[in-house]
Amino acid sequence: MSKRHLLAIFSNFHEAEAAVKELRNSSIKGFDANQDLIVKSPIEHPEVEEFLGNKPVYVQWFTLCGALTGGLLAFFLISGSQANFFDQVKGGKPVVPFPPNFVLTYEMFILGGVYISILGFLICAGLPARRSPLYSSKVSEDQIGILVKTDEESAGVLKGIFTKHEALEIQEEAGK
Amino acid sequence: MKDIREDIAWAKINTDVLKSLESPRKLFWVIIISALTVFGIGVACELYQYNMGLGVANLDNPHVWGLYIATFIFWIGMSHSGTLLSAILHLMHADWRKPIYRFAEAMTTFSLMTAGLFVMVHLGRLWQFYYAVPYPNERWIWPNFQSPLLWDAMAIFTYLSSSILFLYVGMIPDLAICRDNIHTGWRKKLYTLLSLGWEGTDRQWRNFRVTYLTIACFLIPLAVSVHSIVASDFAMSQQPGWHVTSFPPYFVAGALYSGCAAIITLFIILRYVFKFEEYMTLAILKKVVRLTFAIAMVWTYLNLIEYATVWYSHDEVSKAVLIQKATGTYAPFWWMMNFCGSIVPLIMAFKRFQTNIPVMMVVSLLLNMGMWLERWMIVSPTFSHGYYPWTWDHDQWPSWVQWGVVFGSFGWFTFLFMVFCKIFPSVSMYEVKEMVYHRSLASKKLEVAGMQESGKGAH
Amino acid sequence: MIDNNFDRRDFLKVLGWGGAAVALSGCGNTSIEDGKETVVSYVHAADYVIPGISVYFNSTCAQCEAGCSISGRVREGRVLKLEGNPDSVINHGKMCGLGQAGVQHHYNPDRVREPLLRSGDKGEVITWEKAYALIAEKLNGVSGDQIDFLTGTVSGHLKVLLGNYLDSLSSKNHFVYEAVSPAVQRAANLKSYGMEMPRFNINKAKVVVSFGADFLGAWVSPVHFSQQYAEFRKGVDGQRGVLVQVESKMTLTGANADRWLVVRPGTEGILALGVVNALGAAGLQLPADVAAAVKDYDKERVSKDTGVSTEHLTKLAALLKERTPSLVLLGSAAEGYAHGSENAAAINLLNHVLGNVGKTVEASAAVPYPQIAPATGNSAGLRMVNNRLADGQSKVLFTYGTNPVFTAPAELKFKENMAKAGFKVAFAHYLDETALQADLVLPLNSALEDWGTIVAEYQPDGVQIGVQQPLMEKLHPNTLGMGDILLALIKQRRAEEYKSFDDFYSYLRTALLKNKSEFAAAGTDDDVYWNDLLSGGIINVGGASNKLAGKYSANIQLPAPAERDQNYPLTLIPSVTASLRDGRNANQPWLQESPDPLTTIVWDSWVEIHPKKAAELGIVEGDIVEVSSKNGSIKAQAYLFPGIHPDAVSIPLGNGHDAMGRYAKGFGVNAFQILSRVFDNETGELAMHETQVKLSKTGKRIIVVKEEGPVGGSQQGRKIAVTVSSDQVDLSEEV
Amino acid sequence: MSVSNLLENWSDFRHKHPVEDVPHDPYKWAMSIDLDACTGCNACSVACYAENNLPVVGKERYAHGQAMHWMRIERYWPEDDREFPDQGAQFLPMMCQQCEAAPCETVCPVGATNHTPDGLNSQIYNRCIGSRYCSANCPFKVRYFNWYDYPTTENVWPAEMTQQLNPDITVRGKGVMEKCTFCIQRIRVGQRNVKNEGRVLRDGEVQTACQQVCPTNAITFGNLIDTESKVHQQWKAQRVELAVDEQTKDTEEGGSDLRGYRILEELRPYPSVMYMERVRESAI
Repeated sequence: MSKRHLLAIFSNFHEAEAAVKELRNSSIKGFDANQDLIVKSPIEHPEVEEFLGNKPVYVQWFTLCGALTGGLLAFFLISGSQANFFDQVKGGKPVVPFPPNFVLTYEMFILGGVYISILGFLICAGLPARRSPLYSSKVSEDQIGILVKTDEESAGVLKGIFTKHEALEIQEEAGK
Repeated sequence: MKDIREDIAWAKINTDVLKSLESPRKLFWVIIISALTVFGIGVACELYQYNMGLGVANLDNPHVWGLYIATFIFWIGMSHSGTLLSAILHLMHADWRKPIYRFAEAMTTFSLMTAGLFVMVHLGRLWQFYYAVPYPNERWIWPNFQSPLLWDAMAIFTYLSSSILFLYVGMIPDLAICRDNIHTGWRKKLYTLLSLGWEGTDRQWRNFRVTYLTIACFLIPLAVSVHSIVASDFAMSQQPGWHVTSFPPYFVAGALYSGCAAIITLFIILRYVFKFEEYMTLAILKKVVRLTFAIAMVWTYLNLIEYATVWYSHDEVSKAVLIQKATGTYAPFWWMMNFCGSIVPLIMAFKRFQTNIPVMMVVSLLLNMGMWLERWMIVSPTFSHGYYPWTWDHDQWPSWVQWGVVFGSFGWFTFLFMVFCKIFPSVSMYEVKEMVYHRSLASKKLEVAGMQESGKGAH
Repeated sequence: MIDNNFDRRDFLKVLGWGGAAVALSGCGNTSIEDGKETVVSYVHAADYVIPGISVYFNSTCAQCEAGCSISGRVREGRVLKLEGNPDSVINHGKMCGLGQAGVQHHYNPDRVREPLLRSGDKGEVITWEKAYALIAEKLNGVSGDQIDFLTGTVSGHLKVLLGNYLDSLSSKNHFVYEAVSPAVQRAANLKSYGMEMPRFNINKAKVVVSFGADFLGAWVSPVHFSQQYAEFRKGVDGQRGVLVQVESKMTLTGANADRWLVVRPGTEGILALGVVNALGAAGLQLPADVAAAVKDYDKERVSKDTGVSTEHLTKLAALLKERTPSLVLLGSAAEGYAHGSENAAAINLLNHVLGNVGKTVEASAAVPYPQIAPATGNSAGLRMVNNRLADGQSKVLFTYGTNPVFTAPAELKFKENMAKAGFKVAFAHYLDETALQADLVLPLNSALEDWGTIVAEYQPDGVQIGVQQPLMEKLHPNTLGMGDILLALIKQRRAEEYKSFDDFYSYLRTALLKNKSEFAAAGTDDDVYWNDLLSGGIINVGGASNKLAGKYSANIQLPAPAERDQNYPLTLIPSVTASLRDGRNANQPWLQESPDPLTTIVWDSWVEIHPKKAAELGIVEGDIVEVSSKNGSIKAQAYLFPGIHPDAVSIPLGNGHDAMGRYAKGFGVNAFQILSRVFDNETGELAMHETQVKLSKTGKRIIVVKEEGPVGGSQQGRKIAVTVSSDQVDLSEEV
Repeated sequence: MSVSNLLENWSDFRHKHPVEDVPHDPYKWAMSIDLDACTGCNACSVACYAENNLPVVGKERYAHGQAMHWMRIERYWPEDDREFPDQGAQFLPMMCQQCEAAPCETVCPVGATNHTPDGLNSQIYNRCIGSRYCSANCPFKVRYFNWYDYPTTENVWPAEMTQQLNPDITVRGKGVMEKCTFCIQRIRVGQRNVKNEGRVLRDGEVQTACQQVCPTNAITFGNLIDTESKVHQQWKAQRVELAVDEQTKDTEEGGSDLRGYRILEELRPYPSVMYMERVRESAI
């Protein structure tokens, strides 16, 4: 069944919020507010999460894995290489000394954490991405956009809701 | 006095900042050319030194380190303020950081890149620097992971790459703005590529927020560890005047201190060069100045603690180094450092000077000079007056080659920084918008109690 | 030593039987950088040459007159390092820094490489044939009496050949000149002991009192005496030896003394007699004439004259009386005065009084072949040549092994006088100051390329004849050994007699083999003997037995301490340092960069001033001061030195060359130049310590280039170099 | 594989080798220097130049403190305000102390300086990148850095003089740290020679250049493990032990009649060079 994409631009965050709330409360055929609704905003609005429902973020798990891997890798790389570097003794210390190795383990813990967090961010946020055709540069300036995907026939209903909430403009495009 | 006008139109924010990316003023070119000239002098000195050997720097046995290491610490220290503003203040929700943290972070990145140069310049056999890199090789030869210098290298690498990533991630929404507004030439391609297709969707923002917060959390201990490790270069050694327990916190405080002073300097310069008066307001300057003052007092305390512990200990050798600092060849510099580091900042305690731009410019430069001297006074006197009296060497004076490279590094830093400010928005547009938005919400909340409901999500 | 399990005697035998005149064929004067060198220098290497394995050849050190036997490490045809020959009775395998720098003399880039005909400032390279022809031409019509030979110390077969050459010229004018020599002492010793240089057994003495003899540094045979000193410190009968040094300027030996007694310059003899007096007072039986002679030298007077406290005088006498045998040594600091001979006699008297003669002062063996015994040098030789030159009596002057233009006091005007001779020939290693004044400069082989025998003046055990043999092929093809040159010259006169000798090597070999029966078992094959001799590097002959004969003289007329001249209030002490001596080795960079042990100054000259005097004159370290005597002045950096009498200043000798080479030219000042023309009353030797000077500041100040740091010799209370009093240690349990 | 090797030999790598747990065997090179015998004549220093290809840096560089003497003779004066140093000067030959717990080793970023199994503090010239941290952390300041490229510097080694260079060791270029090695080239030759015979080196078979030349035998060098060696006996007689920071001499009640000590022992580098105090006669 063919789908239609709609992008409504609002000048005001409260209008957009009201529109979203209404969309979530309405039951429109071929439109699931949890999946087919995307809010685009120029700044970060923590409230969005609340009215969009609680969507989980998984970046922290990447962070944890990255940090642990980095730390372990560091310790074994360092200790292993110390044990193999002609078994050379330095300054009357053990071949594999703990306190100095801890420093680099710590650094690599952080390095791994940061790198993998970024990787996680890119994965979770779906970046890099092609820009969707329904995009207005106004969204990066001062306006809020609501992008919805719905069945062809429900498009009118949605447009109605947007217009009701004083959308400045509505772009539409056929899609899958 | 408000930190920022709450009624700035968001579109104006975009225009103002984007304007700073275009058609450079004459002053900009003057700065770029002077920076390149100074950098060129440094390069010439380094080439000469590379060809002749480090002897031309007028280092000697046993005075094997000099300005290179001191300036290295200086640049590393400078980098800490970016982290302070972007990470620590971010966690503390101090939103006045928002107009100024971007350039502070850029400063972090570029001062680290400058510091990295000194590691190289300092080496006797620069062409073999890769021996210090732990690359797998068939002979199983590895660097010595016990060496604080190697920790340094690793810490700088971690810090530099993390800072670049942090700067970059935080800049993605702004890059999208650039992409949306600049439609010509290489810039368009650059911004399109770098913005990664950012559209400001809720999913992107959600992950963005968590990631930014996580990295900020990592960056704080990282920054602390980096300067502790730099302190370890000295504290882990056995030398009098270096083997000091309080060095790691002392170095971190010194780093934040010099970084904040540098922020004041650059704040004033950017405000003037790019006409950012609307964003880099005097109210924010005041806050930065107060923060700097607080850190200055922390540093002063740690500095005095260091003297006191040496003075009251029975470590005669360390005491001799301290006395030598205060009375010997280095005395003028040592007293100057204490003056610049502890007395000059007292000016910042006075309200009327806190927003006096010329005064603050001079003060911030003096503070930085004091902090540079501090590093020199840590490195050199110990060599001049170590454990072994026979090898004492009070006459060592850096040659013009050393001075040339040190000055050259300032040219290099300025060049990188100015180029950055022309290519990337040096004021975070989206965050200024957030700041304006939340502040206006809060004001309204005060004015109209009835608007509680609609302001539900506001801070 | 690295023992590579190769018997080097075997190698040398091969060498000998192979009949090779030179040790090994070398790689010539190419360098690795040029890429001209082959890695293994031989297509057909001799059997004894194994690439990468060093062999050792013995020879004799020619850096000073002590005659230490050396062992040169040779690898791939190059001498790398000089070590001591353990079989030598002089140095027992040890070396000094000066000796080791012999390789730098050999490889010196500034050596003369071609015969040079000089006129004005220019030198023209000529062939040896032309040089010899020129000498023959110039000698033609000159009577023997008009030909002078001025040399440094010569001994061995070279001396024989030189004598023969002079004989062939019917000249008797061989003058031996050493700028720094114990000549006064020789004369005094001859009187006191019946020989110029008896044997001094420092190792058998319990107390050594040295009047300015720097036996650890530069006096007579320092390596030998240093070894004796080590034994002396370990002690006789478990009692550690005590060294007392009496001098006005601290020498290296003074720096190692248990008690360093600073005396007013020139009063060493008074102190010696004072000690004799004190010994008498302490109960030592003195001969009547001695007692009478010293009766005026009571402690108070001696203390007043010399500046040594009565307490120290008493302690010294008590120590000498209690611990016997002792030994009293006499050195340059005591003999360098107009009354040097009297000082020397007074000091030698002490040995007699203490009963040391025969115990710690013993007869040395006489060289059984007087013709090879060393012709020892003194400054009288220079004085005579100088007078002859000034009077125009000398028409042709040969110089060898000496640099009089550098070492003669300016007042003698040697350089000007030398120009009066019609023809001057310098046999030289470097274009030094004297060679520059010569008409013909003949390039010599280095000591490591040359053949010869060396007999040292000081013989500690029997007589050791040092054999000098080449350690490698000549570096420069056109240099020649002094022996070879003399042989060529003598053939100009007596071709028949010397025709069987192709070169000095064959002369030497023939001469030594002639005496084979006296050195080796009867019936030893010539070649076997010769090879043994070369591999040993030394010939030890028992030496003719000898007895001490002289007697002390109690008739010693010591002048009262001189009043200070108001205009020239300070005594100049030209000091002889262990490495530079009289300056002939100044072009060896190891020696220039080896810090002076006491001041730690390198590459320069300096003026030592007592800090008290310096404060009085407002002088600080590094001030360029002008030191003026009646005969000129020199400017040098001041160094505040606590080990010097406040009425004296000291400048080291050896630096201040204006020729010679890149490592010598332009460094420091030449203190010889301002010495006054005062001579010892008896021997006529130049009295080196009789120059009175004044100091004036020039207003210039430099940073002294030295090894010590800004706190000088202070340990800042840290436990670095520790001294302990002898009553607080137990040396008996030590290894 | 490094990690499997690491895990298999874990306990070995955790030993405080060799200071405490594992003694050197069969060699531990050490020295003792008798300051009562040392006359300060500098012969050892010159021998070191000859043996180890040390550059003569010239007056100007010497003035800048860039001299390369691995063995330096220090001269100290008494510090009690006496007018004349009437007990002479005190000389001290100072070279790398080959510390057992060497401060220089831990700090080298590339591991160019290490401890060898025979107890030497080795310096790997071609590994050195010239960070000079080792020198910075050396309490004795006995490490010397090649501030210039001496092999190509005018008048350091003119063409003729290159022929004197010892082929057993290198000539160091610019940017490399160097120091006394206890004449490691001699030790290694000696060790290989006796290896063929299936034995260990005997005392005196290997001499350092400075020891060999010393006219007063003030320097003793040898194997501290070998109970027959002179150096072992001297250490034992002075009751000086390697891995402690306080010797019998320091702790004995009422003073000690021993004279062996190590410099800056309180810093615990455990130097391998024992000095014996200079003695001065009390009766004069």
